Amino acid sequence: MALIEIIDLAVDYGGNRALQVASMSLEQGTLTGVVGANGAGKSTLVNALANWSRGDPRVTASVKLDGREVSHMTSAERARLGILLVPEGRGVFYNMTVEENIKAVIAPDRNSRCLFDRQRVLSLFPSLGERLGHAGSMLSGGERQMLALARALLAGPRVLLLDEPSIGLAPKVVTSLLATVRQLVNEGLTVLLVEQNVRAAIEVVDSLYLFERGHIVAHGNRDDMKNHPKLLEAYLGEMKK
Amino acid sequence: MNLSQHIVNGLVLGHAYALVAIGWTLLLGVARMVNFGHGQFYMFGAFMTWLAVEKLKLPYYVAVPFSMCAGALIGVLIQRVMLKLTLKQNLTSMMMVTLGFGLLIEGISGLSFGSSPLSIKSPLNSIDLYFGDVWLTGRDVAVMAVTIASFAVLYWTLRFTRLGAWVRMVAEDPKLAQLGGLNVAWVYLGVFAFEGAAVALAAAVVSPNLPILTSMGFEELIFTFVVVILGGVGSVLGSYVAGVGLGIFSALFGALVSPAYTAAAAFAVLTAILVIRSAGAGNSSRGA
Amino acid sequence: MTAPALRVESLSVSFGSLHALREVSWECSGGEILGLIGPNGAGKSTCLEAATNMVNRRGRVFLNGADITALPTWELAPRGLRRAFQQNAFFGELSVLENMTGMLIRSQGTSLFSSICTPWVEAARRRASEQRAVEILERFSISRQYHDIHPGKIPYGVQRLLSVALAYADGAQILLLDEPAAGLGGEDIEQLAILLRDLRQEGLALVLIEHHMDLVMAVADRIVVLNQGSVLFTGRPDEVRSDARVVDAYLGGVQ
Amino acid sequence: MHHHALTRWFALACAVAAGFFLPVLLGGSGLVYNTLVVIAIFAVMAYGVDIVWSDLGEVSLAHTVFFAAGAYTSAILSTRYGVSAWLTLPAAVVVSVVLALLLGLLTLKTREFIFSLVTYSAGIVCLSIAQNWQFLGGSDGIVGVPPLKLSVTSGGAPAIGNQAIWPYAYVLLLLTMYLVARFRRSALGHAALMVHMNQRLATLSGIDPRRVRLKVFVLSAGVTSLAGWMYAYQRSYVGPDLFDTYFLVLMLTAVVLSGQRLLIGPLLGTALLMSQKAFLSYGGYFDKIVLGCVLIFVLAVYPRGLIGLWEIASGFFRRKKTVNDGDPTATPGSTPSSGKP
Amino acid sequence: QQTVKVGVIFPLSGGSGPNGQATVKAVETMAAMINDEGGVLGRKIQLVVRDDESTPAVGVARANELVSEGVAAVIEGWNSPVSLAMQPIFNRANIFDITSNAQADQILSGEGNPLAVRLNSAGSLNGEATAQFIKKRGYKRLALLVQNDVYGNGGRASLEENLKKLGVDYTVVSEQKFPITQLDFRGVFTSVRDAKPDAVVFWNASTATGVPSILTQYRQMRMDFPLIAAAGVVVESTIETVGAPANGVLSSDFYFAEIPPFNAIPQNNKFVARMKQMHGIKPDKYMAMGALALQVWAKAANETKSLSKDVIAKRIRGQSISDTMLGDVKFAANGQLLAKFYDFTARDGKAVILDQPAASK
Ligand SMILES: Nc1ncnc2c1ncn2[C@@H]1O[C@H](COP(=O)(O)OP(=O)(O)OP(=O)(O)O)[C@@H](O)[C@H]1O
Ligand SMILES: Nc1ncnc2c1ncn2[C@@H]1O[C@H](COP(=O)(O)OP(=O)(O)OP(=O)(O)O)[C@@H](O)[C@H]1O
Ligand SMILES: [Mg+2]
Ligand SMILES: [Mg+2]
Repeated sequence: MALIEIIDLAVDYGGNRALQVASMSLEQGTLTGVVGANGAGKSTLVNALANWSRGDPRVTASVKLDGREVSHMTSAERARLGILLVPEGRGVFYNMTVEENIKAVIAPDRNSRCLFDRQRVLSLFPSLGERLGHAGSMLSGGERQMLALARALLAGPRVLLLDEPSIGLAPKVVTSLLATVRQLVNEGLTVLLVEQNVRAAIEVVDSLYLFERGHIVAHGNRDDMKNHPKLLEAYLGEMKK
Repeated sequence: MNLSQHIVNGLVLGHAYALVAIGWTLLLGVARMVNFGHGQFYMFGAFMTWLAVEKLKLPYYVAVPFSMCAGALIGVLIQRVMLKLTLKQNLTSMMMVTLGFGLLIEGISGLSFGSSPLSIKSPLNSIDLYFGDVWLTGRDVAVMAVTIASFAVLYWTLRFTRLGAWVRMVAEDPKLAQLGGLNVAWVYLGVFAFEGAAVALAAAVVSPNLPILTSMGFEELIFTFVVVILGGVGSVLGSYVAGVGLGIFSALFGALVSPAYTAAAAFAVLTAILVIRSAGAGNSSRGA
Repeated sequence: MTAPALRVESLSVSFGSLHALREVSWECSGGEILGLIGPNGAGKSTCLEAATNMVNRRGRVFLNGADITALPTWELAPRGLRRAFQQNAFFGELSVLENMTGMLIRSQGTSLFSSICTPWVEAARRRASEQRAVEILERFSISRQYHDIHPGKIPYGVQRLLSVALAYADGAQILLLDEPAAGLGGEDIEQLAILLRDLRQEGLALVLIEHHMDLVMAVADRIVVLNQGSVLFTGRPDEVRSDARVVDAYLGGVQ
Repeated sequence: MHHHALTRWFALACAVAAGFFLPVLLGGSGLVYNTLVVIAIFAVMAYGVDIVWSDLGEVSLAHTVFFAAGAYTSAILSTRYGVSAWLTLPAAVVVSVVLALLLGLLTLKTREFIFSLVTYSAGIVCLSIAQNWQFLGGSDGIVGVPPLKLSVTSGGAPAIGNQAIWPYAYVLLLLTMYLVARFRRSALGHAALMVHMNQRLATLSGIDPRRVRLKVFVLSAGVTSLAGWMYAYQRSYVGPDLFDTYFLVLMLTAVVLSGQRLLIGPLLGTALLMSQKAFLSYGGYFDKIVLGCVLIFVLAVYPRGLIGLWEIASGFFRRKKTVNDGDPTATPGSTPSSGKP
Repeated sequence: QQTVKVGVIFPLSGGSGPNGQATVKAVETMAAMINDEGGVLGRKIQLVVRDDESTPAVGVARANELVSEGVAAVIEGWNSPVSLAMQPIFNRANIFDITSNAQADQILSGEGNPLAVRLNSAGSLNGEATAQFIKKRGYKRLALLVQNDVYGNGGRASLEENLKKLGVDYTVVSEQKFPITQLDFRGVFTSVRDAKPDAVVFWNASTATGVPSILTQYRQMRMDFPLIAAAGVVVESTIETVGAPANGVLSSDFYFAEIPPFNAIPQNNKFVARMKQMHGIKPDKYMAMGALALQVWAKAANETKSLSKDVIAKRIRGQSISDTMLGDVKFAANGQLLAKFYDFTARDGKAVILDQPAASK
């Protein structure tokens, strides 16, 4: 059965509906992609799964983590269960050093889940190892994304929700980052990946959802989606000179 | 003149300042919160001690933890009421709400304890120690010892345990801290419990030997403010040094110039230091 | 030939021990889009900080040939040198429209004195500047539905456009943009590209920091590649793609 | 639309007229007059703080100094040199503006708590100067300030007693409110707000933050000194207590009580506080409890309390605000603008 | 038959609250006594009590309340600034206003109230009493602890003036100024000890906290120079509340409840008895001044058959009133009560008169 099951998810911001999903599910050990134009509701989706937001949305949904209802739980409780979100934008603490950012992570309740320890993570992101003493505010965009990801991994994820991790990253870093994510998935992690950079994302995902104005308009495994007309014209096409 | 005695007086005074301010050090310095009821917390702690000693007939050494518990309780209570505000991290209204609680505490204790001065009988007060021509009481020694101990504990906790990191996470970005699985509300409550207990401890140790009034407390707030900011917001050791420095300055200024203008002089110096320091701070980029 | 709109000469910035910029020089003329790319932490944003005198830096900055190194930041906007931040920066509690009118006060605001003595004049000027603000916003295709809500609550794509619009405000000669396309996708990028092109048409000098290669390659006339604080390469887009060092340091893999 | 504007002006006019006759409507007893006069004066005092706090986002604790400066200036000039009120007015303003200029330059680079603390220490220092300088009457202050005499002709009766002062106080209040309203419409007002919400962006739009801060601070000092000027005549005694926490707490609470950047706010706050003290006061402790509870309730339990009520009552005093806007006391800029790295 | 309203304004809360409350009790007692004897102009006295919170602004508000209440006279005055702020209001409202305790000279300057009357002795009177005291005991090297405000500095000035007048060749070996808020005098005493004075004189108006602190800390630090409280600083109640540490403190004052010659004054004995019966406390000088204020006003009113401010004020200022708590009392032309001082000290928690009248007026 699916690790995460979402039924009748609806999110409103001050009365107007931002997201409406009848049902969606994530299989254990798969990498699911979510793409869509700006304002399509991608962040809203992952935030809703973590029951988290910087705004104040009204969320109604039934979310199950392998069979267990978690809808009533706060974001903190869900995090401790292993539903870990790496949010859009600011994901690290600026006033704390990389070292402290890492140290402050709350290890999971059940060690069985903890497939990442400090060494492991630092070997994944060597550039962090070199900057342990630097304050989060001093990191450049890329370094921050890595740190955010590292914190999520250390917290012992069962499901990892990545909201546009590639933003502001150099193309080279993007490819390696996505490669890393793919590798983690192959090791049994479950990941929901929100991406604008479809061309890069489509290479690594197992299946892909396409959102428009808060609704799923297309869904399928990688190969089907690769030549899905909507994607082709909006995202995978060449840019006009 | 007996300089050494003046310096000892200064040391005692300074440690008292530092001890009263330790709660705020954590509050403003680390957790980015404020409590303008601080002075009334102090007053409350003192009267709890008095209550325990004079009315409940508890020994002084039991009265101290008693008033600490009372202080912690008040702290938690207040934080609970304004949790929403705290989560918004809206310092301005936090300031006014805590001010409100201060007034409330003062009003209630005024009605219940009256406005006559009371005094706490502490066995430490009757212990006199003489080193050459320098004189100090057991209470003075206690003040210094407790201060040093408390600062050591706080410093160690913030530096070497996760607690410190958590408090700072919450201080910087509560929303993000939640994503780390942290129960933000608990951290806030904890911080205020510490503030309450710490200031009560300060009151219990410092206030014996001086008359206590329900209307006192304002100076405590101000000097706390001075100590924390002078020490450089966020630095525990800084606060300690600032407190002791302030004490010695006051004592020596009182001895060499005049006790009449100590406060004014202290604030003048403070202004100078702050202005110079902030003038140094250039425009920092990043994280607009 | 006339002096370039903006020229920076051997800019150096260091944060403590870290040298974020080392002797970086480049120039950008009117009607040109200069792409500024490079790995994360290469010093691109710092370049803009330095050019607009928002960090302590060494080196010199020239505006149309005039040395403006010593000018404080707030003197630059009136001279037509404007920029947008990598981080979305707005006046959080003001509506989108008020954000824009705010950026216009230097030219369209009313002095306290005349606001007191001749309120009707103030009212007229206010209406005028709101009119102007609406025009600017719509020119940057920020539709009216967003004008009255907080910037934080409009879709991210629109937010990026807004920060470009705020930077441009009532006209600029040189516009420095820091990753305007970050987090944009599909149509939004197309739209941005169009916008950039016709700003260039106007004769603006545009400096564009971007990690979004499609965009840069599509619109940039020249590209400067920074790496570890110093210039690695300068040239036309097609040259950049084929330069081994750039591919190795930045683009990576197969492009 | 246009018709609407017309009705607004009409309503405004009515409100102003009603305000003037308020003491009569309330029975016109000496107590009523006194209360309303001090409300008017203290409100003016509070507006000074309001400008700095709401628009510049800094909490100045030095405004008691400007208040006292205004009062002392007019007291000294009128008692010792028999200067007329027409001249003490500008003198009072000038003195406090100069003080503000000095303090403003001093605190130019300080922010938030540092700013508050420095301004507070300025207050302390000035207090102890006032207490010790015989020229300022020392700790006992200056007695025998003559009643306010603002007749245009050389003749005309002095305003003895609150009933006579009321018209002046009321006019002063109206002028102040007009000034504040116009300030918020002026370039300076907008600039202040921008510097407050996002200094970097403001700077890039061509605003010099320090100039703005200084200007606004000085302006606010001038406003507050007006209150001091009239208070000296109304109380006819000026003492170091003017620097005291009583006035400090009063102006701060008055501003925060009914939310910020709301023109009527400080007046509303002052009115509430003073009326409570005057009409349902049961001694110092009780008043403290009441004030405390009000603060807690308004801010913590029901943040949109007074504002909410006020909005229901009427909307048109309000500065143009945006739709579905957060709670009024929220410090602008504290809301993280949704940013991606 | 209606009553005569008399306003009473003292600090009832905050630091000086206790003094104010006690003084009000004394006034109530006196009101009861007067009412038993037929009241004023055949009408009963009804007190209207208000709390000035030691804050001029509040005092002013309260004063206006009393005016609206239509009081015939007002007894006020603990903190000088508060009195100074309230005077003009009663003056404008043409209400007779008598200041019981506040000591500022300006109260009698006539600017706030041309017809002021004040009971508690102030400035020069106290200075003279203390000077006499010092002369008699031949202290030469003086250490002066001066509360740094008009009260303290003024008192100190008039002391030196009077010492010179009396031809005492003294030297001030140590002068310590301190703010009224000061509670910790260790530094001060440390300096004083170095100066080795014959005697230490101190002025401190904070009777509730400051004075007890000085007395206790002085003993605690084992200071063994004679400690002289300037006239009027230490009263019986202070001695009794402070207890043992107060023993040995020297001062002079002009009212004591139960020691000769005061226990020979019938009115005083009645008052003290009634005070104990009504409130169970022994009145001290401050309380007595409150009561005396009411008594003096009542007598003047009854004699002149009038409640008019001018009439009563004229009857009191520069005149004498007979058969009061202090026997027959004289008033100076400026409205100041002229009192007779007695030197006293504290022995096992009680005030003891040392010898016969010091300053005789
Ligand atoms: N805090 C908020 N208040 C009001 N509306 C909001 C808020 N946050 C998002 N919205 C609205 O919800 C819709 C979906 O926003 P969301 O951020 O999920 O889009 P997205 O797919 O993540 O876009 P992007 O790719 O730019 O991140 C948008 O129309 C946006 O305007
Ligand atoms: N205020 C600062 N204090 C200390 N170091 C800083 C500061 N700002 C930037 N840096 C460092 O300077 C280097 C350059 O930063 P910069 O932001 O210019 O990189 P960038 O090229 O913009 O990277 P990105 O493409 O990720 O935004 C980085 O290594 C960063 O850590
Ligand atoms: Mg998003
Ligand atoms: Mg950058």
